This record gives sequence, C-alpha cells and structure tokens, in this order.
Amino acid sequence: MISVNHYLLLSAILFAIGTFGVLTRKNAIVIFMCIEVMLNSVNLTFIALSRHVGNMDGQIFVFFVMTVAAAEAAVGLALMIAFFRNKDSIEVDDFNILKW
Amino acid sequence: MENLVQEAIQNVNLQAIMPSLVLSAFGMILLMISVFSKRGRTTHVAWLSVAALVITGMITLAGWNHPQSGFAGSVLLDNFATFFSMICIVAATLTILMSDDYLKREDFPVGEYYPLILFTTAGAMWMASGTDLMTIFLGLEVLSVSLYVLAGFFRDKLSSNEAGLKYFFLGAFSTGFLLYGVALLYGVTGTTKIQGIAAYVQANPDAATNTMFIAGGLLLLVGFLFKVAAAPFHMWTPDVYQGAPTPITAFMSAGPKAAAFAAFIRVTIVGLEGMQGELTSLFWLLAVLTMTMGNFIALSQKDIKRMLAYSSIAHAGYALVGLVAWNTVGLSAIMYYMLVYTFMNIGAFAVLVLIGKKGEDNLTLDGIAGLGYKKPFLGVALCIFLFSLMGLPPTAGFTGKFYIFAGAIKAGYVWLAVLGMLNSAVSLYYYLRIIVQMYFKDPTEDFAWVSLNLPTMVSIIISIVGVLYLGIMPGSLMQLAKLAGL
Amino acid sequence: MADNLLSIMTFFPLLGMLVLLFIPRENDGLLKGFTLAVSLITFAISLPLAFDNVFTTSGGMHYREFSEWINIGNYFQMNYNLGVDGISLWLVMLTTFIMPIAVLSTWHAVEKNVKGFMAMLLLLETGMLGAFVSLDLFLFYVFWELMLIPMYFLIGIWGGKNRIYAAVKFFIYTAVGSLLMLVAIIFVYYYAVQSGAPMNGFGIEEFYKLHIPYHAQFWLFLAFGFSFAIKVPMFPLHTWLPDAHTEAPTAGSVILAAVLLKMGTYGYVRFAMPLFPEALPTFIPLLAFLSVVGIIYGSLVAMMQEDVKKLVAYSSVAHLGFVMLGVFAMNLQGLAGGMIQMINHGISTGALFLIVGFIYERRHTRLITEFGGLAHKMPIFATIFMIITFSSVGLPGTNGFVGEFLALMGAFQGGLRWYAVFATTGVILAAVYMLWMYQRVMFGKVTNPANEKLKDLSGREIAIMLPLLLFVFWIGIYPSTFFDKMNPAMEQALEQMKSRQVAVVEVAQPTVATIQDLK
Amino acid sequence: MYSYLWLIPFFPLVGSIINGLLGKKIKNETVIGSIATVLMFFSFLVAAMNFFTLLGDSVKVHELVVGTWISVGDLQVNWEFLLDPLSAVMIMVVTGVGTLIHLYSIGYMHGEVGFYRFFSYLNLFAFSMLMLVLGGNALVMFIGWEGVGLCSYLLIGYYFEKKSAGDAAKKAFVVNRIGDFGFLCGLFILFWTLGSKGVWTLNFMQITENAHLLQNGGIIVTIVTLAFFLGATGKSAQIPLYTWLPDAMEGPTPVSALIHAATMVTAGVYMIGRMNILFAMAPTTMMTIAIIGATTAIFAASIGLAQNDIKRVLAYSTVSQLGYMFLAMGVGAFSAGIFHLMTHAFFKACLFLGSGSVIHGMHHAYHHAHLHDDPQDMRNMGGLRKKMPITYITFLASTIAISGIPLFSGFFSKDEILWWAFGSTRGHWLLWLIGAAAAGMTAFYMFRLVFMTFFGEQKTDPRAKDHIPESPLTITIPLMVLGFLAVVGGYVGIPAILGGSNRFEHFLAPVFEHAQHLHEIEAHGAHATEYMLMAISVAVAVFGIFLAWTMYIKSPELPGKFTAKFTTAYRVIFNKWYIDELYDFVFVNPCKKLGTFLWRAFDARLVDGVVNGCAWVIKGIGAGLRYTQSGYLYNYAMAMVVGVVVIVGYYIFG
Amino acid sequence: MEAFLFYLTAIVAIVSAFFVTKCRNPVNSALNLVTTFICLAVFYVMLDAPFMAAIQIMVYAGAIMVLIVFVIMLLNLGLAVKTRYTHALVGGGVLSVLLLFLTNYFLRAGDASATGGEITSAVIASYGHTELIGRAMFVDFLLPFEIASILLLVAIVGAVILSKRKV
Repeated sequence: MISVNHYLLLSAILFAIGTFGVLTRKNAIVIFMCIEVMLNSVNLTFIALSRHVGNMDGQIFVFFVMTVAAAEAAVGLALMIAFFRNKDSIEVDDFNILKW
Repeated sequence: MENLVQEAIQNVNLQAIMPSLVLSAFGMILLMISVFSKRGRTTHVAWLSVAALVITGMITLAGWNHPQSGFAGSVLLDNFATFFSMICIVAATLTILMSDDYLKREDFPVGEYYPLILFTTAGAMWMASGTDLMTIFLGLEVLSVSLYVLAGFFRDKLSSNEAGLKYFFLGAFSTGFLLYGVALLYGVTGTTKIQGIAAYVQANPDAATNTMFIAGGLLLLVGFLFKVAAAPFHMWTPDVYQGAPTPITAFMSAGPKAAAFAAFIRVTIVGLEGMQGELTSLFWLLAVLTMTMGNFIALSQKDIKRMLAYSSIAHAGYALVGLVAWNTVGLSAIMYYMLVYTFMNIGAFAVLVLIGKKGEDNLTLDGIAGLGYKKPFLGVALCIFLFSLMGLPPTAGFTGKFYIFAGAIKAGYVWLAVLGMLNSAVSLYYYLRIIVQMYFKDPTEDFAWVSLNLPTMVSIIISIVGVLYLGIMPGSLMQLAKLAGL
Repeated sequence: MADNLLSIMTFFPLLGMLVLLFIPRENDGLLKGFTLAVSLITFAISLPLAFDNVFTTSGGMHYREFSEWINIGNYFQMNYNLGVDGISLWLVMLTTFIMPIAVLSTWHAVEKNVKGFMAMLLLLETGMLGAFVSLDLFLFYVFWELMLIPMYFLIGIWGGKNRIYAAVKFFIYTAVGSLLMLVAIIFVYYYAVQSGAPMNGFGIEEFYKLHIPYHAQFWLFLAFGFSFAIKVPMFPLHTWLPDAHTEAPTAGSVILAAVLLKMGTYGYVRFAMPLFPEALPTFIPLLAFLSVVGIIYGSLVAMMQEDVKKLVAYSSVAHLGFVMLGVFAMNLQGLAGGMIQMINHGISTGALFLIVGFIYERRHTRLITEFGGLAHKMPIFATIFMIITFSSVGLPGTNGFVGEFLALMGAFQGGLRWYAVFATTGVILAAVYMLWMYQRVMFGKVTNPANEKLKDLSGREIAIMLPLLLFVFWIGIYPSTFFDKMNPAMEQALEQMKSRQVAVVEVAQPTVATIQDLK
Repeated sequence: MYSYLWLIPFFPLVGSIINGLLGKKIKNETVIGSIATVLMFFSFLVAAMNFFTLLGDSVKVHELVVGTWISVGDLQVNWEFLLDPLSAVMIMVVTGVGTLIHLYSIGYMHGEVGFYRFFSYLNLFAFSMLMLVLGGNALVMFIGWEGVGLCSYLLIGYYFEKKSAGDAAKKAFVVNRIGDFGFLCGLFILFWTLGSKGVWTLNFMQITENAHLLQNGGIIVTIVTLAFFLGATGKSAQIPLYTWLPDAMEGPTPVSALIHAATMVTAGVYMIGRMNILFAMAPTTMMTIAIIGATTAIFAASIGLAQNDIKRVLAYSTVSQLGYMFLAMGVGAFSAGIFHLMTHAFFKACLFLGSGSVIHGMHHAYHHAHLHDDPQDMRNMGGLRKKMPITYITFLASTIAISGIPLFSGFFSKDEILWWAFGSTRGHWLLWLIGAAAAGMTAFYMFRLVFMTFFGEQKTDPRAKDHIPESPLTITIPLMVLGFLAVVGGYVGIPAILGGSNRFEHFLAPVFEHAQHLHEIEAHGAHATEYMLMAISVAVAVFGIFLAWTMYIKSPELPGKFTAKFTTAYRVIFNKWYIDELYDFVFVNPCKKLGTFLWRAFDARLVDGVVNGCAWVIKGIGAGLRYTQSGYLYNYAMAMVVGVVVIVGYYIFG
Repeated sequence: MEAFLFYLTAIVAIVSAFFVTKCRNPVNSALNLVTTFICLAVFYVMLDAPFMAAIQIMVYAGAIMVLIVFVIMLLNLGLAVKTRYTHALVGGGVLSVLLLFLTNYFLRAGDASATGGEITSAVIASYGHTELIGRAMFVDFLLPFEIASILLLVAIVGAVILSKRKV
C-alpha cells in the first residue's frame, strides 16, 4: 500500500533535486526550471497531505502555487529577456556587476 | 447551489479588506490612466497615486480599534494590521513623492511604475492582515512579483536587470522553502490558518515536538527571514538594493520589509507559539548574526546605496531582537521600529535620489564630498537621517532602538542587548564616514545638477519631521504601537 | 520664571540656534555677536542659581520641574524631570560661564562656515546643560548623546590636520561606552519595575532607593563606570582625548576640557556611585588604581610632548585622575576636592587651551620647539600664562591647590592611603611638565625669527582671560563660596551611599528574583 | 597690637600688586623701588612693634583669625596667623633683612629692563615668606611654603633669556615640589590620624596641644615627621635635595641673598621648629635629621673648597650652614638652630650682598671695557680691597663671623650647635666631629674666597681693571648694616658658660621648652668639656684660615700643585661629587626616557594600538566578510541552503 | 498495481527531474521538466485529485512550459558551457544530499498527525473533485482567489513593461 509517506519522500527527493539544480546550474532558464521542480515537489506534498488530512485546503494551495508559478514565470522570463538584450547572455556568471 | 452562494456571501466582509480593496481599485484605475497617457507624461499619475494612498491611509486609520475579520478567517484587519498597513502607506507615499522627478531624470518615465507600487502596498497590506497562510502567501507574492518588476524596472540598465533577476531567483527559491514549510505545517495540523495551527498545537501538545512541525515552522520562517533580509538569507539585499532604482530601494527597505515583519510576527507569535523555545534561541542567534554581517560588511563599502543596503540588513537584525524578546514590548517595538526606520531610511534615500546624476554613478563616498557646503539643506537632512540610523538622540532611531532593546532587556536578554549595542557602535563608523565626506572634505563637485524639486523635498521634509517628532515626542506613536500589539 | 528656570536656561541656546539659522551666512559679525549674546543671556539666566542660598541649607534637588514625557503604561515611562543640587549647581554655572568665553575665543579663529560653528556651539550648550540638570536617566541619556553630535562637527569641520580621525575616534569611543550604559539604564528600570519599588519613570531619586542584588550591581556599575570612564577619561581609555583636543578648534577644546570631561566625573558622582553603592567597594581599588596611574602616566607622557596642546590634553588625564581619586575616597573632603577640582580643571585647562589658541592663531603651529622667548614679545601673555600654569600646577592661593589638596586629603583616609601617596607624586610631575613647557615656550632667547613679530594679547583676548583669572584666585582664596553650596548636597549623597552600603550588611537581602524571571 | 598682624604680609602684597600691575606704566625706577622698599619697611615697623609688644607680654602665643578658607566637613581651615616668639624672631629677620635687600636692589638692579617685575616678585616673596612664618595652621604655612617656591622660581628665572636661568628656576621649583610632596603626605597623615582620635585640625597650637594623642615614638609620628622632614630637605637644600640651590645662583644676587641665604632656605628649619613637639616624639626622625644635617654640612663644605664662582662658593656654604641648623634641630637644639638661622641670615646676607657688590663692580668694569668675561669668576679678581673698601670690610667681618671666630656672631650660634651635637641626649660625638671638621673647611674656603677676591694681585683683564668702582650708597648701606649685625648679632645669645644669659634661648623657651622637657632633651656635660670643645673648634677654624692664607697668599702656587697631585679627588670635588650627573642619570633621564617610552611606545602603540587595533580588526573582518558577497547567484542560494540545513538540522536533531 | 504504478512513475519523475538539472541543452531540460510534470499529474490522479491533475497539465505543462521553451528559442540559447565550477557542483551535491537526508529524517521521525478530515475519497467520489475545489475556493478562500487575480495582473503588467521594446 502506498502511504502518504511515500509521496512525502518522493517529493522530498524532487525537492532536493531541484535544489541541486539551482545550486549547480549556470543557465538562468534552467535554474528557473529547477525552481519549478521544487515548487512541483511542494505541490505533490500538498496534494498528498490534502488527501491524508482530509480537507481541500492543500489542494487550494496548490492551485495558488500554480498561479504564482505562472506569474513568476511571466515576470522572470521577462526579466531574463531584458537582461539578455543588454548582455547577450543569461548565464548567472554574468550577473556579476553587483557584488561585495 | 443557492446555499453555496449564500455561504460565500456570508463570508465576505469588505470592511476587513477595505483599504487594500480601495488601493487595488486605484491601482487598476491608474493603470488605465497611465496606459492612455501620453508617453513621458507621468506626473499626474504620481500625484493621483499619492492621493490614492492618502485616501487609503484615511480609510485604514478609520479602521483603528475596529478589528474586522472576514473571508472565513482569511483576514483580520486589526490594529496590528492597520499599523503595518500605515507604515507601508507612508513608505509608498514618500517613495512616490520622490519618484517622478527621478524617473524623468533617468529617462524612463513609465506610468505603470506607480500602480505597481500601489499593488505592492496592497500586497503588503494582505500580508499584514492575513491570518491564513494562503492569504499571506499570496500577499507576499503580489508584493514580491511587483518588486521583481520594480527592481528590474530600468530594463535598459544592466544593474537594474541584474538586481531584478537576482531578487527574482532568490525570491522564488525562498518561496520554495516557504511553501514546503507551509505544506509540512499543513500536514501536521491540517490547516493553513494561523489560528488553526495554534489551536491544533494547543490541543495536541505533542505536535510541538513533532519534527515535521518543527521543520515546517522553520522552513516557513526561512521565507520570511529571506524577506526581512536576515542572515544567512540576506545576501540578495545588497545587490538588489544597489541595482534597483533608488526610490524602489528606499521603498523595499521600508514598506515590504515592514509587511514581511508583520506576517513574520503574526505567524511566529500566534501560529508557532508552541515553538517559542526553539525560535527565541534561533532568533537570538540570527539577530546577532544579521546585525554583525550587516554592520561589518558595511564598513568597507564605498557605494552609498550598497552601504545603506548593508545597514538595512543590520537594522533587520535589531528588529529581530524584538522577536527574541517574545513579549508585548518587543513586538510593539518592532512595529515602532519599522515606522521609524521608514522615515529615516526613506529620507536618506530621498536625499540620495536628489544628489544622484543620471545613472547614479556618483553615489559613492567620494562622490558626495563636500555636499554639506554645496547643498546645505540636503546635507543637514542626510545628517539627521544618518544620526537616526545610528540611533542617537534626539532622533527617532534612538527611541526605536530603545524600544527594541527595552523589550529584550525586559525579557532578560541582556547580553543580546549588549551585543546589539556593540553592533550599533560598529555601525557608527560607516554612517560617520558619509558625514565625514559631506562635511569634513572639501567639495570636488558643485552639485549643480541637483534640482530641489518640490515633491522630493516634501518627502524629505516629512521624513525629517517624522524622525524628529518620533525622536522627541515618541510617546503617542509608541502608545499606538503598544495598542497595535497582538 | 523661577518655576521653569532650568528649562529656560537649558533650551535658550537651542532657541538661539534656531533663530541663528535665519541669519544670513555671510554676516559673520552678526552671527558671532548674536551667539555671544545668546550665551551671555544664558549665563544671566543661570545666575540666580549661583546666588540662591537654598543650596547652603538643603542638599536636595531644587528648581524642580516635572512633567510626564513618554508614558507607555506598563512598558515604560519617562519624565521630563529636572532639578539642580549643590553637586550639579557649579557645573551648570561653569557651563554657562565658559560658553561666552568660548564664543569670544573664536572671534578670529573661525573663518569658515561661522554659522555652522555657532549653531553647533549653541546646540552643545543645550546638551551639556540638559545633561547636568536631568534627573531622569532617560532624559539624561538623551542629552548625554546629544552632546556628541555638535562636538563631532566642531572637531571634524573646524579641526586641524588629522581632524577626521580624531572626530571619528572621539565619537565612536564615547558612543561605545554610552551604548553599554543604555543597556544598564534599561536594566535598572525593569529591575525596579519587577521589584515593585516605587518609581517615577527613570527618576534617579527613586532608583537610589532600589535594592539591587550585588551581582547585578556589579555589572551595572561596570557598564555605567565604563561609559563614564571613557568620558573622564581614565587610563587606559584616554587615547581619544589627546587626539580630540589636538585637532579640535580652540573653542572646542575649551568646552571639551571644561565641561565635557566633567560629564564623566559628574556621571560617577550622580549616577554610577549612588545607584550601585554596593558594587562600589569592589571597584574602588581598581578605579583608584587607574586614577593614580592616570595621574602619573598622564604627567609622564605630558612631559615629553612636543605639541603644547597635546601636553595640555595629557595633563587633563592627570588632573582628572585627581578628581576621580577624590571622588572615590568616599568622604566629604575627597568628594569636595573632586568636585571643586572639576571646576578648577574647567577653568585652568580651559584657560590653557585658550592660551594655546592665542599662540596658534598667531603662529599656526603648536610645536614647542617653534617657540621660545615669547616672554619678551608678549609680557601680558606671559603673565597670564604663568598664572594659569601655576593654577594648573596647583600652587596654593590658586584654585588648583584647593582641589588637589582636598582630593588627596580625602584619599589619604582609609584604604586609599597608598594610592594617595603615589597620587601625590603627581604634584611633583605637574610642576615638571608644566614648567618645562612654560620654560621652553616663554623663556630663553627668541630664536625663531617668526616669533619676532608676535603681538601681545589684544583687548578681547585679555577680556576673555580676566574672568578666568578672577576665578583662579577666587576659588584659591575663598572657596567657601562654592563649598557652602556644595556641602549639603555632598553630605546627603555620601550619607545615602553609605547608608545603602550599611543596609546591605544589616538587612538580609530579600530573595529578589533576577530579571530573567520577567520572561 | 596683635590684631594688626595681618598688616605684616599685607604691605608687601600691596607692593607686589602695585608694581606688578602698574610698574610697567610707572617706569621710574626710583618710584618703583621706593614703593617696594617703603612698604617692606612698613612691614618691618609693624613686625618690630609686634615683636617688642611680645617681648613685654606675659602671654607668648597669639592667634589671629582673619576668615575661613576651606571648610569641608571636619576640615576647617581658617586664614589665621600665629605670633609666638619663634615667628616673632622670624618676622624680624625676614622684614629686617628683606628691607635692607630691597634697598640694596634699587642700586643693584639699576637699569634692568624688568625692574618693576623684579620688585614685584621680591615683594611677593616677602609676602609669601611672611605667610609662611606667620601662618597659624599648616595650610596657611603651606601657602607661604609654596609661595616662596614660586617667587624663587620667578626670581631665579628673572634672566629668563638665559637658558641656564630657566633651567635653574625649573629645577628649584621641581625639587621644592619633591619636598612639598613630603610635606603634603605628612600633613594628610597627621590630619587623619589626629582626626581618628577626635581632633580634626591643622592648627599648629592645636596640634601641639594634642600631639600626645599620637603614640610617642610610634610609627605614625615617625612617618609624619619624616615626611615633613622631606619637605624641609627640599626647601632648605639638604641632602638629597640640595642640588637646586647652587644652580639658583643664576638669579640676581639680591635674590640669592634674600631667598637663598637668609630666609626661604631656612623655612625648613623654621618648620621643624614650629612642629618641634612632633619631632621630639620621633627619635628616629631626629636622628635622621641630625645625620643628614651633619652630612650635608661637611659634604657641601667639601664642594665649596674647590669652586671658583664667587656665588657658588657662597651657595655651597649656605647649604653647609643649613646643614648645621638641621644638625641642631636633629639633636634637639631647637633654639640653637633658630639662633644660627638668625645669625646666618645676617652674615650670609651680608656675604651675598658683598659678593653682589663685587660682581656689580666687575660687571661695570667689563661693561666699560666691552668685555664678556665672567664677572663672578674669582680667578679674575684679586686685590679688590683697595677698590671697594666698604665692601671689603663688611665682607671680611661676615667671613670671620661665619668661620666661627670668637666675639663674632657665628661663633656663638655655631658653638652652641656643636655643644649640643656633642652633649645632647640625642647627640653623638661623631656628629660633633663632623660639625667641627665642616667648621674648619668653612673657615678655609671662606678665607680662600676673601683672599682670592680682595687680596693679592689684581688678575682682572688689564683693560677693565681700572674701572672697578665702589658701589653706590644704596648698596653699601645695607652692607654696613648687615656687617654690623654679623658682628654683634650673636650677643643676644651669649651662652651662660661665657657669662651671658642666653636671652635668645629664654625668649624662645615657651615654644621649645615643652617638648624638650617632655622628652628629656637637654645638653649636659662638664663645663670643662664645653670649654675644650669650644677651643677645639676655634682652633680648627683658625687652622683653616691659616691654611687658606698659606695657599692663596703666601705661596699661591700651592693650590696648583695640590690639585695636580690629587687630580681625581680634586676633579670629584670640583664637579660637586658628580651629584647632578648622578641625579640626571638616576632620576631625570630615566624619567624622560620613561615618558618618551610611555608616550611613543606604550600610549601610541599599545594603548592606542589596542583601540585602533579593535577598529582595524573589525574593519578587517568586515572586509573579509565582504567577499562572501561574491555576486554569484548560486553562492547566495548555497548560503541559503546551508542556513536551512543548519537551522533545521540543529532543531530537528537538537 | 497501485504500488507498481507509483514506483514506476516515481522513478520516471526522479530521473526526468534529475535530467532537468543535468542536460546541457536547455531544451532537453525543458522536455524533461515536462515529463516530470506529467508524472506529477499521474500522482495527482492517484491521490484523488483529478482536477489538479488537469490543471497541472494545462497550466504547467501547457502554459508555463510553452512560455519557457518559447523564451529558450527566442534567446536562441546554445549548449551550456562545460561547468568549470566544480566546487559549486560538489557543494550543491553535498548540500542537496544533506537536505534530502534531513527531509527524509524529519518526515520519518515526524508524523503527519492531522487526519480524519471530512473530505474522504468517498466524499470526493460523491460530490466530484471539481465541485469540492470550487466550494473551498469560493467559500473559504475567496480572498486569496481575488488576490491571485491581482497577482496575475501585476505579472502581466510587469512582463509587458520589462519586455516591451519601446515604452
């Protein structure tokens, strides 16, 4: 029988993978995708717990997370495009005029 | 079906969201106005948004002492929320006042800027009044997304792009942790309502030792700690503050930070009461770490905006002290401190807005040499703000710091207070460096480009009045902060 | 008028400053004249205090003013609580007295940004007066920190070559101490709240009666003491002083020496000692030791200085060592000596800084080697300098003697005897460094051609010095004017401290929970 | 009469103030000099009236309170004066000699730029000295005590353009201050000790009355008296603090006469006399005083043997004579000490003034010949007795007096001292021996001085030698008066053994008797012994004179041979036993080095280094931490994750 | 059967998620991400949340991924340069493993203790998932829903401002 813990662990693994990606990738878009992986793992947690707990709040939360993800995607990609126009790159190594 | 609508309508309590509702409405109207305005004509949008904020402010104040809750417990417009909302409104007003001329100078007069600030403020209000993690989360996102845009607003300027991007990525990243925390809390308590979480823990004391609960609480706080720029989640702050348009930096350091603190306080004090033991020790450490990081790194900064960014990290550390205290004095102190900080920091940035050249390359220590002689009023104003940031009487910074540390000492955290004071002593150095440049060095430039335009001056003067009034007669607002306590 | 004399006196300079801001900045003469007038009027306002005989009969606080300032219910409460007693009386008078002199001394010395300079002087005066008359710890702290700001600017803008370093050092050094004191102040307050003792905001008179357990007093005294020790400054916390003095403009040095340093000693007498009398015995040996080291060390270092101003600055370290030693003697003679020595130091060292200012204005150097033989060219100057020098050395008949004598005499009683013996050697060393300096500057042949054309003191300069000379002899010959008004207050203060110390021994301390339990 | 006591110091004070403030305007030397001298003379008149009133009065102690000075708690100090036989003698000496020297100065200081300044100082000195002797409590005395130090400073430094003068002045004051340190310590301990017995006072009469409260011979009283004695050694130029006095000769000669011979330097003796009751209680101190006095007497005399500067010889002679006085005090011969003080004031003032007259003449001659030779070097003098007859005669009389030749004043006082040194209950034959030897040396070097100056060939530069005049009347009148006193001054104290009644001792008895009786201090011995001792000392003196005559008149080449033979000894003595160098080496230079070290190394490096080091370290940490802010997104994210892991981990596992 | 499906999907999800982080070509990453999303949608279905599965596909796999791929194409991104920052790789790896370990620990040691809510599988079956969602959203979470609309407005405005070529 697949219990809620299975889902929780699976989402933990996905969360960790997402984190790993954020920490290791240099391409901004890929980093953004990794963040999406993290958010999705959270979503999975929510939905699993929602069923476990027995109310809909978690699922509603997922609904909003998706909304937020969409909004962030729009803004984030717009920012990347703006940056790309100026620097012709979206490598995070190039985000380095602001430091120290 | 009829029943459902009835039920939904019953939950609606517009009074509980009236300020944010009005503000959002104004935001949308202004959005339309700016869309239909001629290119480059934004002044009227600015003034209208100021009017919108003033009206919202009056509506907000009208709700003082009339707590309203609604939307099935999603929101509670109590004094606490009102107080923080007012801080955000003040911050937004002061920011908008200084923005119009700035945008024109930077050659980017885009009307949407103002509605975005209004939306940010509305988001901040939801954060402050939200009693459901969902409301808070969405308020936070409205605020954050607007700020991502505002930070990266100068899309043709690399530093602004970079600021926006960094803020965006790290913000999204921290959102991941926050959400994970919410999810875990939800798993343990079955609800996302703050009150519900508290009630569950009260009913099931084991929950307080449940590792999932603890981890959830901590991960949730990571999101807030990120927003208030507490170490080690502070690292975005200097880069973003430096790269963002200066008025936005000013705004970010005051309004959104206050909102973040509002949500932070409500979540910790009400929702995570069961974790008091863990959290106070955690905050103790983070407070010290934050102020130390902020103050120490600020010492070696040359760029004033960046220096003030580090200073704002340090101030977040001071404010955290109020949370460590975990008593009414400490909490009121945070509110009061955020108000004070709004005046002094926005004031300081307003001066920077005025003295910057296009592109703002001159906002370095060397760039402001002799400012006090060439522009006496700005010099004096900046001095007042800096002294307030240092925490010297008779400025608001002092009374604020006093309030904060009074809370800590009352709660017995004398050593924390001592470390905080030593930290302020360290901070004196870099604030003084600015004054040294302004007054003790001979001017190298004539500052002829500085135009003392009315709105910015109004903003500076309001800030000065605020700083001095709160410094000399802090009683009334301290009292209000007390009444606004949870 | 009499009801709120202290308020009027304290805030009149501030008012003056605000008015000053509306005087056009080009009009130097008006700015200076106006400031002088304001300071003189302030002095006039304060005069009734000096002539009021109520101080001779009662040691308590007089000219009380009280109103609620900040009241946050059970959080905290601060009051606007003013009063003056025999201990603060003469320090207030010294402040109002020295200000016009300081203003006059800048007549030609300050060329740049006169307006700012005058504004800072007036702001400083308000800060100093406020600190002396505050009876509420919080209010005191506000004024105490307020003084830093104008002084910082005075040093930083109008100072010498190395002024930035000096100003920043002065500022941060003093602020470090005061910030720790702030922690202690808050602690005392909440301790009082928690112990349920009658309170009046941060009013010190109520705090005097507080029974704080020893271990808390220990730390509290440390915090207060540290802060005041920096301000005094006591060895080894003194290094900001030579820098600040050397770089500050004449008026700044004068005020710094005459009044600001007294804040530290006054702080001990008014706050640190009576608030924490039980911890006091623990610290007295250390503090007395540091005072003595300060005396000898300050003198030895002063001896070798090449810069006149620095020499005077180090001599301050030594002089204030006498003050502190007297105060820590914990008897009437010592305390009286310490108190009068505060005044003396204000007059003598203030005068010395003026003198240094006079020659600096003429020659733009303060190096001793640049001078020599000035007595030929400037006989009046030489005479005045001589008198002040001997006042500083503590020659009987001048003010310096009365203070030093009493301070040492007090210290000879009881446990400080050996410290006092060593302190008394300071009497010798003072003569060494002062006279050597005098000799090198004034005696000998004029070897430096730049000194050939020096002019003697002008009428204004003599007018500045005359009041100081008057007090040099007045205090030296008839100090009773001052003691009569000081004694009751000092007796009361000592009584209070001693009774509390005794009470500790006799009354078993009720088990007072530590403040940790407030949580 | 006694209620006008305050007038005595008041007159000179007025003079000082008038001359000090207005002297520059007055300009006229006669007026300035007259003001000072006349006021001094008034003072003398009042003193004399008081003195004679006291002589006829049965009550010998009178106090006059003028007003309060310091009143703090138990400490009540008044402005008060005390007139008793002791202070009466002193005021007579001070005002008398003082008036004469004022008069002398008018002539001597003629033409000086700072003429008014000089008289102002001189009057101030008189004021201070009178405060010292009249002071009714230790603190008023201390005013005078330091006041004379101040005036000494001012007057030694009168020729302030000369570096040596400035140095000497400073040295005088500083060394005096070392003494004052002792004085103050003694005062403080005395005050608190008596206070702890219930007597809070600094008043001399009350101290005397309550001295019995202190333990006789106890540690306290010994320390107190030793501390006071330290004060006395400073003021009265005793070992180890004598070095300032020879240097003090940089001052104008009248100053040397008044301050450094007749009055100020005797203050220490006076002070011991004033507190005799305390000293009598401390035998250890008394012994110390006697030993130091005797040692100083012979030691200074030995230096005097080889000096060539006329004033320096006199200076060492003064030190030596002061040693006698201390010897007297130390063996309990209080009145003898005071007696010698008085006679010494006469003859030594006369000697100094005489030497001043000589210098004045020499200076005049050199000035005339435009030479810059040292007018004080005896090797350039000789044969002056014909040029300056009055000076010569008075000088010779005083020299005889100081040498202790019978019938002259010095004989009586010196012999009295030597007798006590031998025969007192607190004396010892060794003390006598040293004293006698010193007397012989004194006779030798004094006559050496006379012979070198007034006898033999005139060795002055030929261009100047004919222009040495006798001094004017203002100078010679004081010389004559003092010379006369030097001869007859001793007759007030002819001891019983020589058929006198020692009226001087009787007059002072009320002051000293009490202590002497109480502590059984008396000189006893057979008359024969006394005669024999007297004879021996006279013989020694005569031998000294003879030796001087042999060496400097009969065979002038002898000294050269002598010095050639004992080079080392001569050099040591000529260089004053290298004491100044020793002090420089042991105290002055280490102090300077220490000061420099403390400043440059300790203060600037260590103390300030710690302060700046703190700032530096903090800034350094800040600069280091700054690099955590690398600007790279993934680093920031990594920091966040680290934070999360650590925080969550800690609380999960903790 | 359920377990088999779970494990299969889980493995696919993990592997594809891992490839998101490892592919050098961003387009490949994007496609892997889509795979992950679809796997999650499968889980949602298994968790009685078909509506969520539907919007997972529509919003995420549909809208967001299209946007991302569009941007990748727009910017014409090439292969990622070979990563030089091994310390980042090591650090990231270690940290992620630690994080995983940590989550693993607290998930096992803790326990999702709140159970017994009224929404059981039976309730979902009888009312229908969408209706339940709608009820919750419009009755209990009306305010967040409205806020979300503002959020989207802000995002649109922001995206327009930031990426429009001319103001």
